[in-house]
Amino acid sequence: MKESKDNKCSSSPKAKGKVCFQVERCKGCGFCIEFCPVKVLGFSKDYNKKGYHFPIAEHPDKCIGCNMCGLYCPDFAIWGEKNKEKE
Amino acid sequence: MKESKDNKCSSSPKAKGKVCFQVERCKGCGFCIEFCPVKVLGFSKDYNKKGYHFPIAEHPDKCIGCNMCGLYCPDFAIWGEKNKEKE
Amino acid sequence: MKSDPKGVLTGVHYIDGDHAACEGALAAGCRYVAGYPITPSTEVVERFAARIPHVGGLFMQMEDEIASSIALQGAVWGGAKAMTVTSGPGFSLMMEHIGYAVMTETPCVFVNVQRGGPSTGLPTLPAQSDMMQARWGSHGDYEIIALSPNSSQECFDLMITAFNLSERFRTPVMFMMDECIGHMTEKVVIPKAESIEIYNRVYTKKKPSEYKPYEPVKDLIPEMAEIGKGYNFHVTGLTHDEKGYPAMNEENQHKLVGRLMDKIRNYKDEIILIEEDGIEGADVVVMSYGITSRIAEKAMLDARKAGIKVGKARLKTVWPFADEYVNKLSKKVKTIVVPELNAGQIVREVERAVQGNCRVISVPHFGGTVHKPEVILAAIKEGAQSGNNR
Amino acid sequence: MKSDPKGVLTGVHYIDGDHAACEGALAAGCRYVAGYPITPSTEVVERFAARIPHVGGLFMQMEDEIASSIALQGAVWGGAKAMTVTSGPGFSLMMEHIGYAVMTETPCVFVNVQRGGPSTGLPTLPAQSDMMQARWGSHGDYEIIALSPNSSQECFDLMITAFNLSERFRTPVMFMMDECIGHMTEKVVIPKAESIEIYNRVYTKKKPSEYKPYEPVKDLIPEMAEIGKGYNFHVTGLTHDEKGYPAMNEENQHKLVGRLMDKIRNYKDEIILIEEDGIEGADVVVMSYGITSRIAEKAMLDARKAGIKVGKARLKTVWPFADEYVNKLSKKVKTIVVPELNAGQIVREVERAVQGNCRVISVPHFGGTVHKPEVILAAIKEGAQSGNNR
Amino acid sequence: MTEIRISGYGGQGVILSAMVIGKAAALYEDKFSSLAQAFGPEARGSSCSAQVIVSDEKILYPYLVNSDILIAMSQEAFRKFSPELKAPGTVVYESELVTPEGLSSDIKTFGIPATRIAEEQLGKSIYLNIVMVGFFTAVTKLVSEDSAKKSVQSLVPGHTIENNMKAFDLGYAYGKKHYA
Amino acid sequence: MTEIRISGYGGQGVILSAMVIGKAAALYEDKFSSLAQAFGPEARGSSCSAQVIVSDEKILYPYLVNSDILIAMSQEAFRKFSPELKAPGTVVYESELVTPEGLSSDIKTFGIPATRIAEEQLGKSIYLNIVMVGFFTAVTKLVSEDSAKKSVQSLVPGHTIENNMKAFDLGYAYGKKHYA
Amino acid sequence: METTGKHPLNKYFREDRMPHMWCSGCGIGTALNAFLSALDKSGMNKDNVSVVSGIGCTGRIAGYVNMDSFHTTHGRAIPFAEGLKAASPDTKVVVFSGDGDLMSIGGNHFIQAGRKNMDLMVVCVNNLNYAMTGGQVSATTPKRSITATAPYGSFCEPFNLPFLAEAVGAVYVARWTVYHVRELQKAMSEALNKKGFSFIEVMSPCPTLFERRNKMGTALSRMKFYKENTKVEHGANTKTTTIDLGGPFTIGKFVDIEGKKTYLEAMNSYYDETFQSDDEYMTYRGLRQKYYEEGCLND
Amino acid sequence: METTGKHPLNKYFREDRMPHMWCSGCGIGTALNAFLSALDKSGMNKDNVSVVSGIGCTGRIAGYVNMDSFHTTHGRAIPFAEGLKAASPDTKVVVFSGDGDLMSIGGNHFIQAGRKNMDLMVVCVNNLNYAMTGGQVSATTPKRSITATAPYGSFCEPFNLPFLAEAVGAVYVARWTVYHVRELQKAMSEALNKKGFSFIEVMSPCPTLFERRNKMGTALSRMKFYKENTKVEHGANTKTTTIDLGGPFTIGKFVDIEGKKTYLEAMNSYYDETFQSDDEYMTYRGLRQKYYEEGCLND
Ligand SMILES: Cc1ncc(C[n+]2csc(CCOP(=O)(O)OP(=O)(O)O)c2C)c(N)n1
Ligand SMILES: Cc1ncc(C[n+]2csc(CCOP(=O)(O)OP(=O)(O)O)c2C)c(N)n1
Ligand code: SF4
Ligand code: SF4
Ligand code: SF4
Ligand code: SF4
Ligand code: SF4
Ligand code: SF4
Ligand SMILES: [Mg+2]
Ligand SMILES: [Mg+2]
Repeated sequence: MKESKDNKCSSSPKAKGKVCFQVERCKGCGFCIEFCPVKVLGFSKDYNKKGYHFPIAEHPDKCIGCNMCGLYCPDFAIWGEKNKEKE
Repeated sequence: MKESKDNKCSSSPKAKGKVCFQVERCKGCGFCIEFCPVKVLGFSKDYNKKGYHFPIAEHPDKCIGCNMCGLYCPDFAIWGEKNKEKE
Repeated sequence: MKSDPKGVLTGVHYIDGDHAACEGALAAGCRYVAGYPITPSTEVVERFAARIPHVGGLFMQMEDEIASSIALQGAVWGGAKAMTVTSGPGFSLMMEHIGYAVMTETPCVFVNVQRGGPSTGLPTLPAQSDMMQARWGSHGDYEIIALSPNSSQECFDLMITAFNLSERFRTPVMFMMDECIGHMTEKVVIPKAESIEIYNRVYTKKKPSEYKPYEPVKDLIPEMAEIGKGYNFHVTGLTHDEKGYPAMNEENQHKLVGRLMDKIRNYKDEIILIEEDGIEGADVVVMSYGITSRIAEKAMLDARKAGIKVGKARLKTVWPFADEYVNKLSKKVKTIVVPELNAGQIVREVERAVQGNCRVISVPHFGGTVHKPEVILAAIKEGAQSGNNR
Repeated sequence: MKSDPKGVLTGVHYIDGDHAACEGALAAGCRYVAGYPITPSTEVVERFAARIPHVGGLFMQMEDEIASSIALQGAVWGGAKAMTVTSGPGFSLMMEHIGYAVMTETPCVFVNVQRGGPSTGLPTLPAQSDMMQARWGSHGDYEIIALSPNSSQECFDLMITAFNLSERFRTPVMFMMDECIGHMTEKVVIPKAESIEIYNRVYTKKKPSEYKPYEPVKDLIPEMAEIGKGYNFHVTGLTHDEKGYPAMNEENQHKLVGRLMDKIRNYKDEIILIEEDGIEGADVVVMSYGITSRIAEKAMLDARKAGIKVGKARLKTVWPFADEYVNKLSKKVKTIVVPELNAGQIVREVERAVQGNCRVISVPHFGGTVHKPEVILAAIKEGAQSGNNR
Repeated sequence: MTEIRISGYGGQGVILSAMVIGKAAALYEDKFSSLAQAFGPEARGSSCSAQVIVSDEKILYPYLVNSDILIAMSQEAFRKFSPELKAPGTVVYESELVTPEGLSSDIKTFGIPATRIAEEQLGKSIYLNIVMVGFFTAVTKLVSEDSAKKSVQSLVPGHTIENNMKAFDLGYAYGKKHYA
Repeated sequence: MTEIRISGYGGQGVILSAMVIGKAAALYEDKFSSLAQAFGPEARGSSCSAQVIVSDEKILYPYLVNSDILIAMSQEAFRKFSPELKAPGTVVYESELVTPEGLSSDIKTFGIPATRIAEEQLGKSIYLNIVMVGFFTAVTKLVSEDSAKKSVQSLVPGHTIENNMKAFDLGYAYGKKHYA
Repeated sequence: METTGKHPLNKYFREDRMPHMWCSGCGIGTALNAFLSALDKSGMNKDNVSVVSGIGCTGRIAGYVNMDSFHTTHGRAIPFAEGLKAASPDTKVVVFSGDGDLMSIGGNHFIQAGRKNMDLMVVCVNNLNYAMTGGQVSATTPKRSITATAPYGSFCEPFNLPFLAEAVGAVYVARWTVYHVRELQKAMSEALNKKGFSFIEVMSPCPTLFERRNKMGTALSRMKFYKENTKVEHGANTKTTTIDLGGPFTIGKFVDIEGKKTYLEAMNSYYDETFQSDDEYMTYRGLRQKYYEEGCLND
Repeated sequence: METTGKHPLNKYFREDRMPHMWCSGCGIGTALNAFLSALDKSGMNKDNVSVVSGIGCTGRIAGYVNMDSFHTTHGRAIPFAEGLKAASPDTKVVVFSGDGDLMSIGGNHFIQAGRKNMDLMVVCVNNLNYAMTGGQVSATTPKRSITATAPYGSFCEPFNLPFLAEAVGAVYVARWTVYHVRELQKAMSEALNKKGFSFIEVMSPCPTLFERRNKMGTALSRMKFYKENTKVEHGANTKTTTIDLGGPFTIGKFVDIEGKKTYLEAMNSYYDETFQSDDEYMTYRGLRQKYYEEGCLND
């Protein structure tokens, strides 16, 4: 199985959680951005290889790791995690 | 079309109606006999060509020509008619 | 009889085979389609759905292909010219009712835009692998008519022929396209209505008392009665007598099924359409149909450039198969080359008809795309060298 | 592997072909039937429904033949040996899923007790007119195995072969009976379980990480994985690669469909069963199958009495067709006589294989009863007189 | 080879009698036998028939061509099937339901009031078919008494074996008595 | 014979541009032309392409073998289809979405910022495909301006004809200006 | 006794095919009788009525009625009828078939035609089994019933047909038994005069198979059972109209809705609204030759 | 930004087949996401869960889940699943398919499986059209919707799926939209733990076809629409759960019945009752090799 190497996570020491991305899977629907309860996310200026703008953590410190983004994403391109140490 | 020549009707001068038979169609289910409201009918001792006992008018004078027998018969082998002159 | 101008989109168009087939049907007088979407045939019904409210008629999308394949027959008995349209998996579902149409002598057209199989296979890619199914897919003995166009233009033209043959012989006609033809856009010239010949349904003029629905009247074919006119006719898929009544015994079976087959077999000359080129004096003849015939033609032209005496015989009518034609041909040539977009289906018929008289080279291809012309060319070359009575 | 004694009704019985076929299936290890009643096949499922609670397994009467023909495949993937049973109209409805079984390499058995067709035809009377349908009825290219028993005993014996072949080659097997065989009661000897050879499913022993569901392992055949064991395998009717994933292009089509056909074509010798008698030195050979082979045998015996050198070649395996066998035969005899309870189906294959080497006489019959022996005898006589290289 | 037509109307147990005869020959004697039913949906509820062929050789042709023996349990059946009888031939009939008529002289006839016997001696007319079989066995000797009885035993439901055996014996005895 | 690949991503109107070119050649010039679409459900929402063949003779082989001209409206499409280009050959590309790279020297390239032109001059980026067609017409001269315009007119919905004609003209003019 | 004329319904059936194939006491004949009587009373011209059947004992009805009649394939009477009606909207199209045909194999056609409110009168003779093939379990067979393919008794819930018919949108739903000849005749009359998808379930004995296997006696005793064990409840909640083996059940007219547009009415009114001119859309009236004759077909 | 592990659901789908084929904003991905999340939370061993799909965009789900999975034929996921479940009763069998697949061509299988209470979890992604083939009208398409085969708008009543599911006897019926991810996940969890015929309708945008043709904007705007135009009403009367084009609709858990025997439970209990000894009937447990191994197969 091909292991994606493009996973990235936000890491803000203050944040309750972090949000992770596998941008090459993203198709730019914007669900994650719209439905993040604390508005952590915004669109990148860049395109991924498929030509879509993907989400980036514009306010990583706000992230509560609730994984709403992860639940909404139709493409399994994003997910949130709670920061253990923060709780 | 083959015209059946075996039609027979009861004819009782006193009766309100008459009951008619096309016995070769009969399969002897007994519906007509059972459900004649005034119990005009009974089974013949004879068999028709198919080997069934068919109904006969045992009490033709009672017949009211209501055609219940006709409505029940699954084989279109019997029917009742009102006697015009009697009404 | 001429075509009803309402359905004829006279003019020059740039449309694909699916659209052209739809226009052909409309020009032929088809006013009812029962269908169910399936790639790569869907465009035919989509166009019909868009066109028919303006022409006067109905498109009914049914719940499945089974319903489609019988609703269309209901419509025919109700007075319509009708077709249904599908591809492989849907065609498989229609098999029972192709038999019903044969048995009840219901004139109608089944369109199959072939894609790669078996099963779901290659939904969007071409094949010609339902050709034997078109002949043998329903249970029981029967003959069938199957036509195969090789261009958008012919999707139009031959569709009219399909409807005409269906009415002429009171039989379902299989219109066997393929994904490539269905989805290839080309110029299509649609003539004026008055120059389109239509074979209209023959309704009996007899009185009801004299009429027998399944009594052969002309060329072994019974006349239809119009619904609602007091004929009180009966239609059944059971073996029936001339009255149309169930009559289930060997004798009636022999009479009925024999007639159903003969009414096609005896009129092969009228039904079989073959496009020939350079047959006289040819060493090799390429026999093909549908999209493959275009690649075959290219290969033929290349072979001629290489000095080979090669001709073509393109089957516009695939069924009934041109046995006699092929048999005659086999006595004149070294080799018959049969490229098909399948594992070798019609080539079996060629082999059967050839009876060892000449060599037969099958050029199979499982589909997904078309042949490379070089492959057919190689077969032609091989056929030109060897061959003749082995 | 030996048969599971639970399903084996060891003893001597007086039962008809339908019942015997059911017992054959039980002896073969069949423990799941999805079916739908239809004359003249219904007795098979009726017996199964009565027997299976005691044997351990399931009969599920589905809502139609379509559901039956796919439920049985679900059961196979769930671990069962399974069959479905039908006749003409139902067989037509199963066509889509015969293709699915081919494509997904699902071992299973389809029983067709043939009756007169086309359409509803002659529901209670015999025919052999679905023989070509068994080969060609589903869309796309494929090869199929079809067996045809000619007695109650053989309904039992050959059914075991059918299941064994289906497992051996991971392919659906068509068990082509006819109404006459299905409804004729005769003596049937059912042996002890330990003397019944069973070919059991080959489940992979590989680790999930090493396993590819459609990678040919032996004789072009991939191994199955058991459900629920972590193989996480995928099954699709789309053209797929060795992982079982959809892979829709010419290359995979070629590889997959080619292999599916070759896994049968290359093992014809193992699959084709022919019963011969008096072939050596014969002028005429009668080639037949199913019920017709019994009438043919009677005609043969009569012909021998009349001094004709006649042999028989009875096809227990009708598909794949014995091309090579027939071709060889055609070089040794004057005439091959092919009586069938249809308009002439398998005779086409004979003609194809014969390639003009000898005469072929078709003795068709549209069904409703069997041939008169005299008719076949007349053909034998004719064949003995004329024939050989025409 | 002996070709036998067993006929009557639906509900008389025609098929079972045929099964008994066929099975007796095939399993309990050293013979071949095959049984074919006449099917046909148009036949619902009317006459019913079966064909049994008994032979010393393998049976190839599955249908009866001309019957050597006709077992008739209804007049309609008799009328329908007597023309197919060979001469010489045999008719075994239910004597209160069938009046043999129009037969050529070399056809032997054996009658038994099987329905009445069944009704009077066993309390149920449904055993008439096995009475007929017992009678048939006695008068035709096509299969042995022993084989026929084994066959009856193997074919009828457990709780009816006793009565069926009695029925057979009654028919058999009647045959022995009247046609010995 | 000229083989043309038109490519981009879904929603750019790739098929319509192909239709315009093909129809112009087939109906409004004395040529043969055929158009084939690349189908495939895996392609949902990703790249999209069409093939047009223009020829003086009847077209037999339905697919493009090697393209003479590649119209590329996305980088992905360019990457996918540039390898099939003949040399010499031509690339017509949307210059803000595509950067031609790795081409052999005998391939001519013509770029136009069609999306921006459409957006800025017509208010809607969806006209980019017709801008591309106008530009293509100007730089390749495969079909005449007149034929191409007739074709556009016949293919776009009535209420968009005006804008589409403008789009064509903009593209055409851009071509004439920059590559005349 | 005097010799007299014909059975009053003679002209409605094919006399030359009598006697019909059904067994003694089979309820199908009585159901047909009720239909023909209703038709006779309706004053409709029978030439404008077509009967479409599937395959089964009930399916043979099409072969006996002296009307344009279609004996189609198993389960497919409804879609055939849909096509027939579509092409010839003036024809009253009556689907007459069995429970197996309409509700087992044909279930999807039934629910989809109901959903679309196809203008069909559907009569289902429910004899609780597949009779023609020898009495197998059907989608209406009550639990515990013995049938040929459920030899130890069925253990599946059967459909409650009036409920299903109502659920899919039938505008008329009634259930009667063949004992209730007058009511059945009336229901048939009502359905004959109803536009849209109407449904009548006719409970009917199959003495040869179902009643025999389930030890329910003769057809006649079953008729008496119907008489004694049914409760007429017009407008009953169809959730309550289930049928248990040997148990009492509810009969009556359950649904009778007015004003719901049929498929073709919905199409015509929708298109009339959508398209402005007659040029774009002419009200659809059918495809029989006569429409063409009036129109532009140069015939 | 730090590099990290995998998507928490990675093991549930075939990573080597990602990205999947669905369009940007297609709701099928989110529906699958909810299912996999529920499965993850359930603690079930995914090896004991099988996914069966028909053909369609939704049907492709079977190809993406990393479980034993079956991409069957169009409309036939349910009967395949019935066979699978019958042979392997320990497997949790989940049917995941589209509205066209399950409710148009597959309608009969749906109602019959519901009637028999087959132990299947059926998830229908309802995007109101046949997406895979280019967006044609389906049995759930609301009136007036534009589709490829109803280019001027549909004029037929669509099915109200929760109502139909309840009518045929489903023991669990819920409807959510892909906007309602948490609730949807919960419903999936409940259905995963439910025995018998359970049904979840997932309303989902098909932005490429349905929303585009009907000028409903992007997938995102459709998600917002779902948010604003749905009313949660658990236990709602399913007669009221109809869906109009562009109108508000009801969502929630409508049916959740306990104690109804599944097909196999009914069979086992009926046969256990009918047959006296183990010799006559052994409780049926399936046909997977392991049962044989324990038993008498001399393997
Ligand atoms: C495709 C197909 N499958 C099966 C059959 C066999 N068949 C004929 S009638 C019938 C069932 C009839 O049952 P029902 O509709 O209830 O009618 P009934 O005979 O009870 O009146 C079946 C299964 C068939 N003719 N065609
Ligand atoms: C027998 C058959 N008929 C038709 C098709 C074509 N087909 C494939 S998917 C589909 C409809 C899919 O619609 P739906 O189930 O709603 O799934 P969606 O694509 O909307 O998710 C159709 C008609 C087919 N594959 N097989
Ligand atoms: S929800 Fe997923 S696909 Fe959509 S924008 Fe966010 S990461 Fe991309
Ligand atoms: S995990 Fe929650 S808070 Fe963090 S980005 Fe995702 S949705 Fe927003
Ligand atoms: S109802 Fe008819 S068939 Fe029955 S007994 Fe009376 S006349 Fe005979
Ligand atoms: S007409 Fe009425 S009263 Fe007279 S016999 Fe018939 S049912 Fe009895
Ligand atoms: S079998 Fe049953 S339904 Fe068929 S005719 Fe006889 S009684 Fe009627
Ligand atoms: S076409 Fe529609 S359903 Fe299919 S993947 Fe695209 S958005 Fe999803
Ligand atoms: Mg029934
Ligand atoms: Mg959908």
